[in-house]
Amino acid sequence: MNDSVNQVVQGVPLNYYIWLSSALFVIGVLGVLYRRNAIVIFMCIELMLNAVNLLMVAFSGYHGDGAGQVFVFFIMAVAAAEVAVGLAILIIIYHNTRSTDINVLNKLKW
Amino acid sequence: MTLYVFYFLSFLAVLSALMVVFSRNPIYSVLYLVITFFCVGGHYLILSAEFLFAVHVIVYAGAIMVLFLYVIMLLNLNKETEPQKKSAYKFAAIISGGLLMLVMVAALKGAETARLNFGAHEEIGLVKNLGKMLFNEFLLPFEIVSLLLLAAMVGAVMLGKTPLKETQDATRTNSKSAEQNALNIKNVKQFTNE
Amino acid sequence: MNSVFVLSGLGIFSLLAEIFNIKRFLFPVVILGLVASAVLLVFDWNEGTAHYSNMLTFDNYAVAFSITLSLIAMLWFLMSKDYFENNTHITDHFALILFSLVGAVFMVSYSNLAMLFLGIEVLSVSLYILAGSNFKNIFSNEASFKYFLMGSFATGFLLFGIALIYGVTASFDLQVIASEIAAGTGDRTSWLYMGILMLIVGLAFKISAVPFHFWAPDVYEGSPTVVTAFMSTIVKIAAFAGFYRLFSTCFTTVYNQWVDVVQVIAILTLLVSNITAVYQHSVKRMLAYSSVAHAGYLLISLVGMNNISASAILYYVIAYAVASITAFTVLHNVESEDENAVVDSFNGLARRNPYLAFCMGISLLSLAGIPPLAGFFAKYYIFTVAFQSGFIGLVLIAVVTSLIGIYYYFRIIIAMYLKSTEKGEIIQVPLRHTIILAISVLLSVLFGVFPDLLVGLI
Amino acid sequence: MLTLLLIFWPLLATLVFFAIKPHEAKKWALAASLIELAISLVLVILFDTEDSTQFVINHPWIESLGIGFYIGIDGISLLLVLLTTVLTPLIILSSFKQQYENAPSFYGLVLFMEMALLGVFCALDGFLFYIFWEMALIPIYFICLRWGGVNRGPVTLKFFIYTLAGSLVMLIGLIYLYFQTPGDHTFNIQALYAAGQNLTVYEQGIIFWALFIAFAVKMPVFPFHTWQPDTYHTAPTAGTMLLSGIMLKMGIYGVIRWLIPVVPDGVESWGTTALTLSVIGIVYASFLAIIQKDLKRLVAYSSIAHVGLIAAGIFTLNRIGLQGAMIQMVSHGIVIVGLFYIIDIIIARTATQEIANLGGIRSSAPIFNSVFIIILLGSVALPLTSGFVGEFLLINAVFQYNFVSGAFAALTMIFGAVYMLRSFQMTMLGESNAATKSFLDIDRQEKWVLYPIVIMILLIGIYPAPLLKVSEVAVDDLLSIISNYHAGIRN
Amino acid sequence: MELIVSLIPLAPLSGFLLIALLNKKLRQWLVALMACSSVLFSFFLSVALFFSLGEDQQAFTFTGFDWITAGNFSVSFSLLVDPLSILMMLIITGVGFLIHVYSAGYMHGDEGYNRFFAYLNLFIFFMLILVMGSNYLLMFVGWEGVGLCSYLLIGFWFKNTEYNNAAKKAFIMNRIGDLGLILGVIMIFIHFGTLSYQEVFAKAPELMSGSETITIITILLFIGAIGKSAQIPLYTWLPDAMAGPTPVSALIHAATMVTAGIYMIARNNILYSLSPFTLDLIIVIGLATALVAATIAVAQNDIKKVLAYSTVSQLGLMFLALGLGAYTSGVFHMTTHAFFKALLFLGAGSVIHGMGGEQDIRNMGGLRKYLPITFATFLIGTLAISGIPPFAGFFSKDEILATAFAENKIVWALAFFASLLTAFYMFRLFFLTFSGTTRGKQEAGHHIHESPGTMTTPLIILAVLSAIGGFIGVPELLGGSHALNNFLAPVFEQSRALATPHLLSHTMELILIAVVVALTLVVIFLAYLLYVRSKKVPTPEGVTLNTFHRLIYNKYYVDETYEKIILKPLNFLYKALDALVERLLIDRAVNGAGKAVTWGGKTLRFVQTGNTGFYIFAMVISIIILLVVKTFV
Repeated sequence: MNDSVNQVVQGVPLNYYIWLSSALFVIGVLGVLYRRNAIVIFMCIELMLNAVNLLMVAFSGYHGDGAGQVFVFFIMAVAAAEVAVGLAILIIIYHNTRSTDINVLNKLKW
Repeated sequence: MTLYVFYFLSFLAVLSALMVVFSRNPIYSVLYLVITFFCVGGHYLILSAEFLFAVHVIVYAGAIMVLFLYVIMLLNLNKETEPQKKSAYKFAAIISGGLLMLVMVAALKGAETARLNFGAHEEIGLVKNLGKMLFNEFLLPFEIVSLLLLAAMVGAVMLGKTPLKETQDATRTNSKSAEQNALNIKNVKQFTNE
Repeated sequence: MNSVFVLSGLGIFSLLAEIFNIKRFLFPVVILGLVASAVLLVFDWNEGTAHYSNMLTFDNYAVAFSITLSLIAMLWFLMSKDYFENNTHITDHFALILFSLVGAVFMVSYSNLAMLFLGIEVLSVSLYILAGSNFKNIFSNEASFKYFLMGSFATGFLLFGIALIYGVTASFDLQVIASEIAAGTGDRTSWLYMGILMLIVGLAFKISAVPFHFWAPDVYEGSPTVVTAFMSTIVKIAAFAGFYRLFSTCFTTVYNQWVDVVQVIAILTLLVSNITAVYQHSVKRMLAYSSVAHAGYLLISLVGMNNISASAILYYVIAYAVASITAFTVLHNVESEDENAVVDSFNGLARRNPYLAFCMGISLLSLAGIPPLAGFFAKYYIFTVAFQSGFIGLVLIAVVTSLIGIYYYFRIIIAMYLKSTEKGEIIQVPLRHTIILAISVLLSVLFGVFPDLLVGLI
Repeated sequence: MLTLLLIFWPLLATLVFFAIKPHEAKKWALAASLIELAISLVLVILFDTEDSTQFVINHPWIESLGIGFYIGIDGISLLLVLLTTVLTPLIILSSFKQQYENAPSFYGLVLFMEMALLGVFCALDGFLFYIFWEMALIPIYFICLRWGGVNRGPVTLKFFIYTLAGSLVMLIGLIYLYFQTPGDHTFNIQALYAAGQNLTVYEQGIIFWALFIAFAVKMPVFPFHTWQPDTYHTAPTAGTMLLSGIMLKMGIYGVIRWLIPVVPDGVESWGTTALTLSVIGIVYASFLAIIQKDLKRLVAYSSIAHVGLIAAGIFTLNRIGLQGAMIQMVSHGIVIVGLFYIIDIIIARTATQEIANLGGIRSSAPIFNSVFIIILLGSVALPLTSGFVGEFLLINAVFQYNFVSGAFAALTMIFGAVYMLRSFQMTMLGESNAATKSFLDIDRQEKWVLYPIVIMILLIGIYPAPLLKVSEVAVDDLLSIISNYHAGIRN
Repeated sequence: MELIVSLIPLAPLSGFLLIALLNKKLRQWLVALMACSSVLFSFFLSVALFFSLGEDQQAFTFTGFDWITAGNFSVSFSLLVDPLSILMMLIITGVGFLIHVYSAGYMHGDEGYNRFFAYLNLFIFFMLILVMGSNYLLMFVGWEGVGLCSYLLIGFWFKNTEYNNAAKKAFIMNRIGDLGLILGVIMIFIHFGTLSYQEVFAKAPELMSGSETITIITILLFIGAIGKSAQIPLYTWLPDAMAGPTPVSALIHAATMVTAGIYMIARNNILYSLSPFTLDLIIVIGLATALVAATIAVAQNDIKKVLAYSTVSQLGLMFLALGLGAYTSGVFHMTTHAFFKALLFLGAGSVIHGMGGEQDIRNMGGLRKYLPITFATFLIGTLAISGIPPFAGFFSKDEILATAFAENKIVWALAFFASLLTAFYMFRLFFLTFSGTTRGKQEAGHHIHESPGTMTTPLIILAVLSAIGGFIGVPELLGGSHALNNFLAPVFEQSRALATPHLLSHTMELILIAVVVALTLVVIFLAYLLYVRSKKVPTPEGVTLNTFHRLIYNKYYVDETYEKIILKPLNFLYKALDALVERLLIDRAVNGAGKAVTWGGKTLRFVQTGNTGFYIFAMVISIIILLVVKTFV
């Protein structure tokens, strides 16, 4: 950390990044709660993942360790895969129910 | 100076993220999401993760968002068809979201002195280093990702090519091809990484 | 380690089988492959070698669970063959199942968070699709949709947790994390706790512990029965084994920080699931709640983490999985007569097919934890773990809930042996199923009478 | 080795039932149980009444948890083993008239039950004891569920859950003791005794209740009896006999072997409460028996009363009381099986178990009547019947323990006579009615069941010395354990 | 010697077993023969024993086998032979034999003939065990055994519900007494550590006289006697017990079983002498019983009921004697009473037999010409019981009165009054039955016939005994040497040492005798005037009687009172317990738990709404709660 000390002035506090990514994460959660359209909900989940990515990168920068950034690769790949699968499922459902409203899907209960 | 950049990007990211949530029309949501992604990418840049920035932009903005747009247009969703929750739900959602924010910020206190000193570790963000790390330390996960993508592809294809009831063929083929494209793109990405 | 290659290879092979049109060999090859992977795993016993720069470590814990997974999967294949036969996508299904099995193996043998994450994802992504593999059926769609939506949501939390842990320890390697935490985390401690909480949330979702269990009943009910069987056995085992592996390796030093949280979750799981199961009509749904309940019992051993809890978990999951396979096989046969079987569909089964009824009875008794069956000793073992660590109150709750459990398990027994039915004909049981039932019932009794076969392995 | 054979022979015998035709099942079952009886008689011959525990087998079972397959027989066990092996053939024989559908599984369950019961009486390892204890529950549950009477679903489920609840509490108690054992823990009985005796008085009190509730439910003692009349009523007669004749002895045996020596101070501080409960149960159950309209229920309540007396006698911790309890257990088993078979015959002949609809059977069935009278006398403890010996010793002990309790306990003499004579008169005496006009006297096969019972009742009543001799040493050992404990405390 | 002793009870037992087991195959005469001979056999043996006892009259114990041994408790199956038990044996077997013979005729043609004799033999066996047992427990065996036999024999004609109820009542009331007895026995064991007579009696004097222990013990034992010997308050079963065949009434409910209480107290005389309080209690109860029963007897019209009440009253007198410490007199009166009461019952039986089952004296009368032998014998019996010299009853009763006079004048007066009443109702009965003309239905008159020889012979023998039986106890005053007294001396010496009886001057005694006899004769004459001269007949049913008459006619409404104050509340209690505790409390508690769980299941499942949004909401909320708790708490 020595060199970080003399460059203190121009650095960004790590907490800022934590707060930022928390904010994005929470906004994603908020979106999941707020919307009923399945697609938008997917988007909000992507938002959450991005928040995590950002946090990872921030930490990797902080620790000066590349593993975090590598991990972000994996997260991206997984995100892509999930989206593909998710949208495929969604389309099936749309064809069966003619809707992307999550509230339509409440046949299974109790 | 970077601090101001940080503020700007963060502000924009949060704002557009909120717009993703609150804009009624799915199309707008997508577009705002793209903006958010770019802001995040900007952060990658100032965190000197240049290569990650590139991948990020290509995969997210390029592939995933396109995929979303495809689907939205395919199902031609818009403001009118957009289902809205009861305002009570919305209110509750906002409240709980705010609570979550508060709690997380409160819980993640500590390490005030910790600062990101840009330029300290520029080199780790470079393709060279990341590639080394990826193919030495993280070789197995990397291969597993391919397995994952394979599984996803198989699954998506399986779902896609199922004979559906009364839908018009055009949409089906389109949707299918859309997924195909998406998958191809990602595969390409991954191979370019190698 | 080699078994991982075998399993992945089997997956690829089944995909190729489509192309080269050798489907008829597929099934036997898969069975053999699973056996082979089990055998290969046996060679790793007591090796404890780390592979690929310490991404996977096949210590005895991992080996034991991997063998269990392979064999259970083999039984599962035997059970569900006929479901795939009348299905155009047999190869794809096989491939997905095998991939998810690979994911499961990773989840029990990882020694790096990246592998945990990818394992979970490989497992889940395949299952999202399998859950919906009955495309025409709106319930199946709904199941897969719910599973996917909530699953990826939970993944978000999991990742956030991982990120925080990384932020604290600057590594994804379990050993490093453990040592870092042991060395003290200074002013980053709050991140650590937050991260642990987030991990608990994400993993609790995977093992469907209350209050993150909501997906389970719906998904179990909606999915095709065989897939449900897969979820409630393989997935449950893998998820919990992963959960325990992570916490027992990394977070023992901060045990006091998270134990009460897990304890609360365990208590909630026991109470809610058991009580809710009492009034279920659909058998599948009831079994879903029961599997949630068993997650609760497993959590007890996580709470009272000590030197024997690992082997307690191993014993428990084996006993549970064997019994579940039996139950689902019988259920599968009953459903061959009427879809979405309710409790009344079992009426008079004792007269219509004594063998099925007998096996179902044994498995239910085992699930309910009646001696001398494996289920009893499993519960007993878990209780001893909790006792040793001094969680007597928890044990008391567990006892009460297991009494409630008897109430709903016995509803089926009563239906089978007491209720009469107008349906006279005997259900035809394929030979395969007869064999599976025989094997699993024998195992239930064997492990119950000679627990030493498993106790103290790890 | 012999003990092993004793316990697992019935289990082996059940294998036969997979091979044979349904209608032959009963014969095979009878044969198997008779062989079992022979084995137990060999045991009796080899048994040395001067020695405490014999025929011991101690083989590690679950070593890593200190659980052993540790069985052995002392006087107390031997009496109950004998009771079991004697009654089972009679019970099987008594069910010959019934045309049970799927007979093989029925008799298989009966034999399985016998195995479990014998295991309970021989086990010397806490865990093993618990396993057998629970295993005894399963067959009887299925017997009642499958071949029981009206409304059996809920009734048997209540029975199962209720009794299991009790025994799970016991399990917790046992585990607690297990963790009190030194070193790497063990369930060995002596170790458990030591562990329990090292506890503080307060802990011992808790353990006392944890264990006692299980036994109290099984017996059943007064407030825990709610499952019993319904279950006896709905169960098939064979099941009722198993339950009342043998199974409830498990509870009493548990108190003797697994409660009193384990927590002497617990007994010290709570024994009086338990004794009072039992005595209340005697009077209470007798009262309720008097107003029962149904024969089976009447006998059920009478059994609660008798068992209450036995329990009270045990908690006096008095040599006389314990010996009385032993002899009374045997007697009660024989008598109640006889009574239930009498009732079974009546029901089979007249298709009613409402006391009010019966009467005048005596005039057409003199032999049946005489048998009934003798068994009834055994139940009301007339001298020279088996009932008297035990009941006198028990009342004697309780009276020594506490004057008032003794007086109340002795009330069973009067009320027992009241309800028994009432039921006897209303079923057998008076003018015969439509239901009982053509009441056939008992035939050979029924005689084969009833005569041995009658003979045993009289024999034990006239010359109980051998039985008392058998259990003497064991009882003395038990009491010496307690006295040593208290002596140790004082020093 | 052992052989003889052991054979005495075994003979009737074997008779019972033979008859019971071969029941179907035997002819009636054979059965009768076996039964009678077995009893006769043991009678001879008893006689032999009597003589073999020799001058020193050493008590002698025959030990069979150890019966019950548990810890320090040990009871052996052993028989005691001493004067008291020999006397009892003689009475039991002797009178028993006669009644057997009588029954052979009386029960002739009854379908339960064999059963009857089986029971009789069994009874004899148990009775012998009762009196021969050398320890309390063995006595208790006999005690309960005879109770059982009386139950079986009262309800002999089991088709009749009345009789069955009577039998049940008898058994249960006896059991109440037995409860007291057994508790007494247990207390004896607790305090003496043994149950054998000799040892207990040996240790008894160690206990302080009148100490609490001894009082409780004796009272408990006395409760047993109350039950068995039909004293207040447990006497009501005896009149009902007349439901049984008449020979049974004669044997069990007059001669032998009901006197078991007397025997027991006589046997334990030492204990009783040690507790004055109990003795007073016995006096009070005995006296009260004597009076109450006597008054009731005056107004009864059933020939057997009259005799039953007279039995109760006589037993009262005996207890009075015992209570006064005059054990010999009590036993003496018991002996004579056995003779004449048996005689009277058998006579009554023969009357009933002759009348074809008629028992109501209002429908009798003028039977002397039809039943001469019965008439004669019955007269003797009546004289004997009324205490007319020189008949048996005179000596015994006089002895009791004398003692009473010596102890306490009031007691004497009351006892005397009771005996006068006895004379009155006995002669009332006698006159109404035999003198005058035949009342009742005319056609009944034709086939009234004297009983067969099998029945009359025992009558005659008993008549002789009741005539001369008193001479075994002629007091010195009348030039006799109270043989019985000397004979029984060893049994009572201990207590005699304790209690010094007040002795009366001979003149005083003579005066007393004169007064008693004179007044008795007067009373008899009164009865004569009433029922012979002015042919007074008891009022038939339904006619309203004056208060006192109604009271005694209805036996002081004792049964009704018991019904009201004991049975009714008990029944209510049963029902209340069943309704409140069993159903409401216990069952409700257990079933409630199950219901609660089911309700929980019904309710909780609605949390599973099926709405994904809601699920995620719930998850987020719970996460928030988790975080809040973890961070701020």
